[in-house]
Amino acid sequence: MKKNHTRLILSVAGAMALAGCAAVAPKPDYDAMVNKMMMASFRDQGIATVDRLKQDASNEACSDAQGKDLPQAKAKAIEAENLKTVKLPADGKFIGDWKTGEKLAQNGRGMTWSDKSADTSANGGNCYNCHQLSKAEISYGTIGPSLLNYGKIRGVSDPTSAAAKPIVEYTWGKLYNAKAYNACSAMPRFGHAGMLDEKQLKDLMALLLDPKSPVNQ
Amino acid sequence: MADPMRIRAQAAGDKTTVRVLMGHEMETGQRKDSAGKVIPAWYIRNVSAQLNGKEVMTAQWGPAVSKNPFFQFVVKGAKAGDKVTISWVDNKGDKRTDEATVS
Amino acid sequence: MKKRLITSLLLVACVGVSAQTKSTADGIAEYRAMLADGNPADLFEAKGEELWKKKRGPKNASLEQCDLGQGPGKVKGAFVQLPRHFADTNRVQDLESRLLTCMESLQGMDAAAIAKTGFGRGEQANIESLVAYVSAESRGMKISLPQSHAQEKTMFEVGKRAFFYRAGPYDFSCASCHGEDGKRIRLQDLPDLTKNPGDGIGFAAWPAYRVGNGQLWGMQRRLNDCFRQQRFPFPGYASDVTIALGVYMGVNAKGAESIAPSIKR
Amino acid sequence: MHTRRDAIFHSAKVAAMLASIGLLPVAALAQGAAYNTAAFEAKNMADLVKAMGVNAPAESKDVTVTGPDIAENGAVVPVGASTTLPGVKRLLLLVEKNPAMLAAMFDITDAIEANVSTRVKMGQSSNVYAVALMADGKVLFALKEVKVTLGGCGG
Repeated sequence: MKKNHTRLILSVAGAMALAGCAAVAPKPDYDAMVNKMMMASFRDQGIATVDRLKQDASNEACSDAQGKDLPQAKAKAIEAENLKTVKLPADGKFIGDWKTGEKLAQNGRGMTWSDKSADTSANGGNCYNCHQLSKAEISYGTIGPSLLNYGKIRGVSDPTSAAAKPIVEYTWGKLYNAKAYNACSAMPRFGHAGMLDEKQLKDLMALLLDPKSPVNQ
Repeated sequence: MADPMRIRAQAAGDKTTVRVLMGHEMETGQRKDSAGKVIPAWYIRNVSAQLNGKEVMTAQWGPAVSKNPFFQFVVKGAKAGDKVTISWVDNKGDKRTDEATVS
Repeated sequence: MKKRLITSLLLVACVGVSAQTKSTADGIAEYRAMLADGNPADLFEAKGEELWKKKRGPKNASLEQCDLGQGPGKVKGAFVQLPRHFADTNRVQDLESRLLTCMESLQGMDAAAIAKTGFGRGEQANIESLVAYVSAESRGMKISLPQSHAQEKTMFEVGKRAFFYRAGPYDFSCASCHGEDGKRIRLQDLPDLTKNPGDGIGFAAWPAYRVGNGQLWGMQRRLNDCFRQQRFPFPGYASDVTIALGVYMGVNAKGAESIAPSIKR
Repeated sequence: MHTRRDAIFHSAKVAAMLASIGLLPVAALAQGAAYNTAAFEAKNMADLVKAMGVNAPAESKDVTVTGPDIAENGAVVPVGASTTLPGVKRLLLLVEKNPAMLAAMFDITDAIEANVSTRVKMGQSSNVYAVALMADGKVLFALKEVKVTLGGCGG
């Protein structure tokens, strides 16, 4: 957002006028224009307020990259910053109830201006929107990789065992803040952004890692 | 007043396929508005089709027919230039009649 | 129309033969083919034509003299060149913002008040029929947005940046869903809008009739719901970001055949 | 003396009478047109058969039900009923798991083919039936399962 402020000096209209006489003017600052335009075009509606347009360093860098890979050093720095935000469960228990997790995974609601509350209890995990998870659900998205047999493929027979610890912690981190492992991941940062609480994350962990979960059948 | 229907009647040999689109809410009476109030049922109940003024089909519909209803049937022995007339009446007594020429 | 009908019948026939090994994608394709013939957008199209020609508003005038970019009163072919720059307003306008201009200048209506009206209510409902009519008058034509005016080029550049602008609680941008080929949400295919996704796909398929709610959606409402699902704040009707995105997607779709108004889930 | 109320009552009675003997002209298709409310409220096949006053249905390969295997949206599911058998009086389209089973019923005359289609709402995946009421009193049906998927972002 700091960058936004310095960029906002040029108004969209002013910059467009400059663009109109390009022969004498320098190349228009499109980045400044887009920031100004975003702020001018949106308004608050319900829980969706315009402060949502603020970008943190990760989002700003990934926006500017326009779909291309970030330079490796930049990506590593962003990942390190995001990894610092990951909070492991206070009681050291990672695995909840896969049945509740499945319901959360199916639920694509939450955080829109038509949702009444931004409370975690109003939010779904949105998982099936982007991932295949169980054989039974044929209506799944493909923006993210298939997670079918997620735990089984990774050899998790007891997610509470010491052997499973690395994969359990990685999975928790991925759900909590996906940008900790992939700077420009398309996946929301469910824990970091406060959209899912610890209990909900544990239930999703169970869905992915519990050998009895439909994901691992 | 209700919007006009779109009726297409295309002859192929001795069979004419009639396709009808109607503008109607087809409200089931089971939905609630944002304030939690039940939206009253409002749907087409009776449909009738005529070929050159002679009735060839009638239908009764429930609220399960989709919004902006589409239906299709095949008339025997109609030819280009014949008139197909469709009428409907809904549960509030609102009605509409439109005509198309077989092509 | 006839061509569409034949392909849809063929699709049904082919799918029918291999019924036993049918995949989910085939099943969905079959469903869509069954709906293609008999698109309720026709109802909106007819109503829109009537509204276009009807004398309305404080000035009791029709929209027949509205200039959609091809000169006053020329509707055919206008849609596939929008959004574009208009000299009289000195703005780049999409179909809906241009209709607002005409409703105000020709009919004496209050454009700002209409822009604030909720979708599907009052004059907004009429605009939905009007966009169905105007877009249908370019059905089968190829998308070809002008890029000769400096403002049109600027709108493309800022539209591109807006397309990749990540923000909100989910960190989504338009590109999160529409930046790659072959992706889907649940079972819905997501066109890659950073390039020409093909005839009648993406930009070339809107306005469209939504079977889920029986509404006719113009590009403004389509973008509005994208931003809602993106967990963004509310984009103003005909605001710069919506026009800029229209220019970006439209220029990318150059050469694609417009099938609007189409039918969508 | 005829009051206005009497006149309306009278015309409704006439329309009902005409309808009962199949003589209802299109122009009179109004409040008086036949509508089997009980049939459209039936929750299951037994109730429907009772409301219609017909025989119990039997499955028949001569009746065809059309519909997609998967519907992308339950609000609009294209379905059709047809039969090659002669002597069809009525074709019905039913959705087993809807709050009321009967979606639409078409009276078939000799002037049209026994082949109709429309689009119906489905609250969930369900069997869809095409039922043919025959002149000889037989009630024949075909059924197919239509899966309704959850679409979009779900928000």
